[in-house]
Amino acid sequence: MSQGTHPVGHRSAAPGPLVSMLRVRDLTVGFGQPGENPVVSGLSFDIAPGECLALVGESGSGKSVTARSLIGLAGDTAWLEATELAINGNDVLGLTEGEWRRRRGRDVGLVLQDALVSLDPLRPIGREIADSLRLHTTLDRAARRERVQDVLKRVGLPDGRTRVRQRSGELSGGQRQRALIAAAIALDPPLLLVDEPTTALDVTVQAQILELLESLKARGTAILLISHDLAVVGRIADRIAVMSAGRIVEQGRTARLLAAPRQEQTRRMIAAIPVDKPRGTRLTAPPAEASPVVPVVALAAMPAPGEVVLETIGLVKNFRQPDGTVMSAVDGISFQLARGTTLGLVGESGSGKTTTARLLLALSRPDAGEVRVLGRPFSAASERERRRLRPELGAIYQDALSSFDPRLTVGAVLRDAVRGARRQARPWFAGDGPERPDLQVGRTASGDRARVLELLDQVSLPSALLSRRPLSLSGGQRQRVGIARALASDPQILVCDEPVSALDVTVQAQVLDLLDELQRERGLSLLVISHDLGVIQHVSDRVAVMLAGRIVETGPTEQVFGAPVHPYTRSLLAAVPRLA
Amino acid sequence: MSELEIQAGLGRLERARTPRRQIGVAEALALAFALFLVVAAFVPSFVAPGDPLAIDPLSAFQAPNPGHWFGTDESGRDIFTRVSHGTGGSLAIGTLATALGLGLGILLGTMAGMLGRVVDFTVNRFLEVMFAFPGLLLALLVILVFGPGAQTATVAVGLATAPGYARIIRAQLISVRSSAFVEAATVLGRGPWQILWRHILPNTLAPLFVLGTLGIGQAIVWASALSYLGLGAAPPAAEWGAMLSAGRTYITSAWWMAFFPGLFIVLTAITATSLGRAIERRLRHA
Amino acid sequence: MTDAAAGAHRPDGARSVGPDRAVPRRALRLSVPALVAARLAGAVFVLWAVATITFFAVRLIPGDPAEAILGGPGSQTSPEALAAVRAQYGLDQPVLVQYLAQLGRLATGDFGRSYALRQDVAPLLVGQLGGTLLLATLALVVAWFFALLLATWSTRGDRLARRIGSGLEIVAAALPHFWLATALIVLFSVWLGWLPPISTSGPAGLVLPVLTLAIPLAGFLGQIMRESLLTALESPFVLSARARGEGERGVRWIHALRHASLPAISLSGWAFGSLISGAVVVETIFARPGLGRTMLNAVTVRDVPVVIGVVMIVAAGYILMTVATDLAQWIADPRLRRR
Amino acid sequence: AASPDAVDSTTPVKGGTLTYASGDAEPTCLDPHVGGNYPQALISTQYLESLVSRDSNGTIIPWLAKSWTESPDGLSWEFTLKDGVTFTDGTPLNAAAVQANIAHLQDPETGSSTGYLALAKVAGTEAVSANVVRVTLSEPDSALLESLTQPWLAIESPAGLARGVEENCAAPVGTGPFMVESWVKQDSVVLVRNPDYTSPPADADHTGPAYLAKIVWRFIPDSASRFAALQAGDVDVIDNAQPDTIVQAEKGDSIRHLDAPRPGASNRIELNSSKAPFNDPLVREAFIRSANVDDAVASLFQGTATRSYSALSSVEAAGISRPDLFGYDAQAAETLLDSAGWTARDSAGYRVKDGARLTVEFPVSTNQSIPAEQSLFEQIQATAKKTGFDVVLTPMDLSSWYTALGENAYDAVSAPYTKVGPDVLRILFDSAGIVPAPSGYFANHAQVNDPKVDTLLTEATAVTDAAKRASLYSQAQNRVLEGFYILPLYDQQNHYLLRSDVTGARAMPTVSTPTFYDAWLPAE
Ligand SMILES: Nc1ncnc2c1ncn2[C@@H]1O[C@H](COP(=O)(O)OP(=O)(O)OP(=O)(O)O)[C@@H](O)[C@H]1O
Ligand SMILES: Nc1ncnc2c1ncn2[C@@H]1O[C@H](COP(=O)(O)OP(=O)(O)OP(=O)(O)O)[C@@H](O)[C@H]1O
Ligand SMILES: [Mg+2]
Ligand SMILES: [Mg+2]
Repeated sequence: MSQGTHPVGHRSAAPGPLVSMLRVRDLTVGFGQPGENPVVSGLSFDIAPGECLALVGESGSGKSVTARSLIGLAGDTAWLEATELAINGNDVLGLTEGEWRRRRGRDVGLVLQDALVSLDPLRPIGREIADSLRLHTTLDRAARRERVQDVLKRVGLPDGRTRVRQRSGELSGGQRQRALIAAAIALDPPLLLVDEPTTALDVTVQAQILELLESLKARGTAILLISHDLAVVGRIADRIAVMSAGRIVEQGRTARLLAAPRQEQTRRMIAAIPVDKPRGTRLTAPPAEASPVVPVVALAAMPAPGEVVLETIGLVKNFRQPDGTVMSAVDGISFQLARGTTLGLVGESGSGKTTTARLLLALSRPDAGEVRVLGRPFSAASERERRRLRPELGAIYQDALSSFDPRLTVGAVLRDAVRGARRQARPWFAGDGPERPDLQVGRTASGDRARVLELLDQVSLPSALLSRRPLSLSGGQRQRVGIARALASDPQILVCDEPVSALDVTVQAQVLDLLDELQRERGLSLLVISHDLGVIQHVSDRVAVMLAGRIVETGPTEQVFGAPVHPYTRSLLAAVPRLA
Repeated sequence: MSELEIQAGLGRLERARTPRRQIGVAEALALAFALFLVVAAFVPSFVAPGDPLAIDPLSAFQAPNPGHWFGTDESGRDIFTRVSHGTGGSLAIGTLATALGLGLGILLGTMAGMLGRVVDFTVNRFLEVMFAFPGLLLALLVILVFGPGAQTATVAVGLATAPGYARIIRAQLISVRSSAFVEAATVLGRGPWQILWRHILPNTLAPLFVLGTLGIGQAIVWASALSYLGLGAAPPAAEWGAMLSAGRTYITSAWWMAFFPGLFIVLTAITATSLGRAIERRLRHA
Repeated sequence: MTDAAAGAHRPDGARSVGPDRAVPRRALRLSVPALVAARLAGAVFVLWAVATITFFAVRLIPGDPAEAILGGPGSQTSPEALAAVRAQYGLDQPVLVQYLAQLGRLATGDFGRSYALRQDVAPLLVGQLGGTLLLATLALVVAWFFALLLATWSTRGDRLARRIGSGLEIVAAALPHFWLATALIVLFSVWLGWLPPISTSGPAGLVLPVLTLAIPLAGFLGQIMRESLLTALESPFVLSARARGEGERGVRWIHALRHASLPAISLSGWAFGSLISGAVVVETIFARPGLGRTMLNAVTVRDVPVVIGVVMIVAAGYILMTVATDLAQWIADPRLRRR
Repeated sequence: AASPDAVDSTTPVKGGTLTYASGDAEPTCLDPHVGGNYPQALISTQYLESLVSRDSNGTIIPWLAKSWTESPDGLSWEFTLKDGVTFTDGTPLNAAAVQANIAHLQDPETGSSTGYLALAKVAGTEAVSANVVRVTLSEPDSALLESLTQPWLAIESPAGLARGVEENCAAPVGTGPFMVESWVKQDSVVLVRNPDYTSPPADADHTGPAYLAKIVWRFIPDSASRFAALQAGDVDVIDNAQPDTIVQAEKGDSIRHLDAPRPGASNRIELNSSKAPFNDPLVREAFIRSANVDDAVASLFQGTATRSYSALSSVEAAGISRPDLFGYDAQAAETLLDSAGWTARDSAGYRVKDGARLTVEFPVSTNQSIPAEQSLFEQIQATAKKTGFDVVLTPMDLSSWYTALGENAYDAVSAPYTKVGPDVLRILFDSAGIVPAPSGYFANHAQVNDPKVDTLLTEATAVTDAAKRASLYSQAQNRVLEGFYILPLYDQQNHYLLRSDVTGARAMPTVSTPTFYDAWLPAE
């Protein structure tokens, strides 16, 4: 294709001989001193027109850096080496900034990872989308406007007249993602780099985005799709490249790679996908045993479901909105959690899950209805009375970091929790509830320390972490500390609000396995809240599906997932990405 | 909004951008100057052995020279000696005014942040009213009532800065109080007093150190402004603002008389700002 | 894993986006009419409170106001004259009556009569207002200009430029008006002889006063703009724009500077107050007529009606300024309009 | 620099605007009858005129009155007014006008202080004819003519006065060479030429209207700004010039210095003899001997002021000077204090007696003392400390200062007093001046309560014979000086700096205010 002009709709004709739209050989990128500490090393791959290559790998493996390097935006401090780097047959190694600028948006488009903040919140999206037209074409205003309408229609955001005047803040997450893609494809670049286009989205929206990418592929655009989630990309990628620590460890056609992974890393990633993995299946390889799957034994070890430990009756929570109207975030929710079982609460963003969790933990007061813990009134009690029941109710949060006092070390956090638990082990409850010998251990400082170490051990963390602050820990480690803290009072119930959604799939797998293990060992009752159907399906005995503050469907997991009744549940399930 | 709130906000903003780092050149200089100020404040004769009030009419109006680094004033007093000996007074005014402002700020801020909606509302309205008096105007009003002088200037500056402190403290308190870790402590069954003591107070008060540092520089500048307007400390006291004000009369013939006291005011303000920011960074990264 | 990396996968996308968090800002969450009504009520309240505080504070001033009216202490006043003045100014009434009368007068825009200047306060202050407003407005504009210039320059180049920029800003922000004015006069009037050291009728006389007020303010605004400019320049939406082929200039002017100016806009209410404080000093040094100098003079001769008048006008100005600031923010930042 | 009276010989140019920058406070009223302070005198000299004036030799000369006679008993004076003089509002100057002015000054409603005091002995007025006015006195007043030269007793249009205090304050109407055109508060007063001017004083250089078309009278309180403005050419004349700027100006050619010390009292420190420690003459003398004034004046005023050893200004012919009494002698001071019983010293080195420190409370009015003078006090403080005096300088605004004085809460104070003629001695040292007026004001700050002095001063006012009068005043002065009630410093400083292209400006020999009647600027 010629360099200068760039006719619209250029790829309607079938691609001739198999040319490579993107050709990368031995790409090495790093930051700081050239040659030192590369974060991407020796990457080689090709993408043909109309082909989709998926780059997958855990967080920090260098996927985004690769994408940015391919468009010349690795950053001021970055250095880059490659034996070959060609887009559409043109060498782009060593282009000046000016030359790059002329190519960006025209020869290659990039859709950034953070869709929600990748559109200028102060500019109407119409302008953002028209940017590349303004920069690379001589089209006048009216023509540009027309093109923008076209593109919006293609990404499924019609009624453009008003749409173009909206700003990113007025759009939902999915709409923003589509607007961002629209901005990238406004000039129909033959190569599109898409970085994590679905991470922040609900399953249903996620499905729509993937569809959109497929349609682009059909038009002949070469796509580099980046994700940490194999299940997502499995659907549209022609080939998959698995990255780990800056290198491609395995590359191959999608079906082949998923069916017969050759590398350990790939196998681990596939195993970590919770979707369709039965309850009790380990998502990570157990440290000792070789066999990864021990479902039957695990299930057998589960304590028999017993009495109801946590119960909500007609919970309602209303919020007054800025415009004065009242909206019900939680609108009459009733469910029961039986001892030793897991209840999964699933729903899309904004359906009221977190609000429910806060009501359960009595962090906010219900406008109607009641929460009962171990058969006693909880939400209706005074905070003084409630405090006696609190040790029975642990909580794990999505954002573990902010749930720790920034001044305290891990050791201090856990010591606080242990001491608090001990203080609340009052006599009146001793005869009332189950025996709590563990709480009587260590009325002394050394006893506390022993208990802290025991907790760390339970969540498989080394004691070296005790003097660190949560800020300096990895996400998985933080979440484990959070779990250890919740376990300090040896609770009977754990409320987990999005316990893994901030985590990488592989780390997510570790945490889910840990929760599962703890449940088996201690007969914990779990309430797991998530927007991720895969996670819910994997961990729950029973499932409740929330929509706009109500539970629209509830039942045993197999039943809800196997034979959904409510249309909303069905649409949710249909959208869940699965491995082929 | 007050200068203090802006400074504090900037410190936080900068912290978000700047990763942890070693002591920079600027910080080292600020630290050195701060050290000098402290020594000069407590043992002025160590820095400048002379008598700040000793006159020598025959060597008046000398430009800076090896014998008098900063020159001499109209009565032949050595300006370096006076500036050094004035450090104590100027810092005292700055510190006391800051202490007063901070104290009032803590009182108001804590009341607003802890005592429920009615108090919060009342205090907030009160602060709004105070903010409608630009700082110097409020200080002038105080001086109008209590008459000029160093003490009044201190009180005036303290009162004028208090609303800024109060608002920062209130905001900090509210943000800490509604933070996830306080909720987590509630879920762990911690009582309100325990939470207050263990989490809310330490996290609210830690930034006060930073505020105080930033505030001292600001208070010194304000007090000097009042002295400059003839409403603060009186000559021949070796107070920087008063010296500057006196020196301004001779600005066309003896620029050094106004320049050096002014320089010390500016340097002190810069030092306080840099140190405040540095402490803020360090606190966050500790 | 760093803090930022952890945030990357949050489904709610709740990552802090720099510029708008830069400086605490009052949330604007009401609809426009409700907002206007609330603001109006707030303004009336603040004015009332300011008047009340000033009225009672002024009662604490030692000395007999009647004597002040008759030419200040040291003048030869007869008891009859004092009594006559007390009656004329209502000073013989109970405090509460005087207070209510004062409120009543203020409500009708009657600020009373100056003790020292023998003139009605309202026309006097209206006459002085223009000078101060001109000074403050010009200073604000010039400060914005300097701040923008410095912020854009220092974020363009290398680390050194950044250091120099931030150093200049910190120094500028720390410069007290009274010292800066002196330095400017010595430099530009005495040594170089370029500019008049006092206000003259021509525009040249405005240069130094405006610079005196603008430089420290520019220091503050510049620091804020530079930090938020840097944050904006590193934000994903700027990277997106670059990925579309946007050049350096486009990135700055179309995206980053707008974000950088938001926190600075929100500071303009504060800037107004600081400019008024500065005006007290600047108007005295440069012999400019204006509210600041009037206030200072009134304070030194205890001219109570003028003090109350200035305080009321400044408070009203401050309120107007905060409303204007909010409005400007509301216009500049569409994110405030939804919610 | 050229000497002020070296008038250029070229022909005066008509027209032009002169800008005057005053460092004094802006008057609150442009009518000097109301109140009556120096800032008012400065500006009103340009548009108001008095009945008589004084030449540089101290002789009373005609102005609005072309002649006058005194009755033998000294209780009645007749003034014959110039013919054909009209006020700028068209009102004719006549006997009735003078009567109206005296009545205005004596009316308590006017609130005159200086003029009111000067007319204390005036019992009544009478129009002898249209052009002759008779003033009757309750007792003889040898200072009457001197008083009448002062701008605070200038004659204004009766129609103008009738407009009421408010309007008259904004724009008084006189017979002077200029008229008040407008007044922007806190900024400037604009004066324009009176085209029909006919009444210059006898010592003026020309007749007819003034040369200048306009005077812009600005208020620039900051001395540095004021001088910088003069240097920059933004203003033509400044007053209250600081010593250092005078020295600086005298080095070049572009600025001229006009030194015009004020009449009346010299600048002095008054020692409060009514209470300890200065009720003891030995301690007063010790203080005076311990103060090194000469060195201070030399360093601070850099040659622009001369040391005074007199109670009166050097422009007053009646003043006597006693250098023998006021020399610096630390040794003598020590001896004096020892003999006064202040023998012990405390840890800080101050003298103590009966457990009390030898403290001198010295309130300083910041409005009335120029910075150099405040520095002078600081230097006196420093030298007196060596002898063992603890001088506590307290700068105060005017009203606090008056309050401190009224409460007798001072041991030493310096207060300027400007008045034409030696009669000022009576105001300053007559025991009647100790009793405060209803407002708390009094002028005898040294609280000299000496019947001998009182008698001498009372006699002097009643004597018309010049030689007799001079002798009485000199006796009184000697008594005061020998009693060590005051420490004379120097003349009341009054320095003007003019751009050298301003020709013909001079200071009135009355109270040394500048007059621009003869002044002109070169053509553009
Ligand atoms: N500008 C930069 N300077 C220094 N290091 C960087 C920079 N950008 C990225 N890195 C480092 O490069 C590595 C790869 O980062 P990259 O963003 O490509 O990961 P990723 O695979 O996209 O991860 P994620 O799934 O979390 O998005 C990380 O260790 C990161 O810290
Ligand atoms: N404190 C509050 N004030 C006003 N509205 C609120 C408040 N908390 C939640 N809401 C609203 O209630 C609704 C439910 O919020 P909630 O956080 O429970 O949803 P969620 O299901 O947890 O969503 P997500 O998956 O995004 O976390 C949302 O529309 C939210 O805006
Ligand atoms: Mg990435
Ligand atoms: Mg949620």
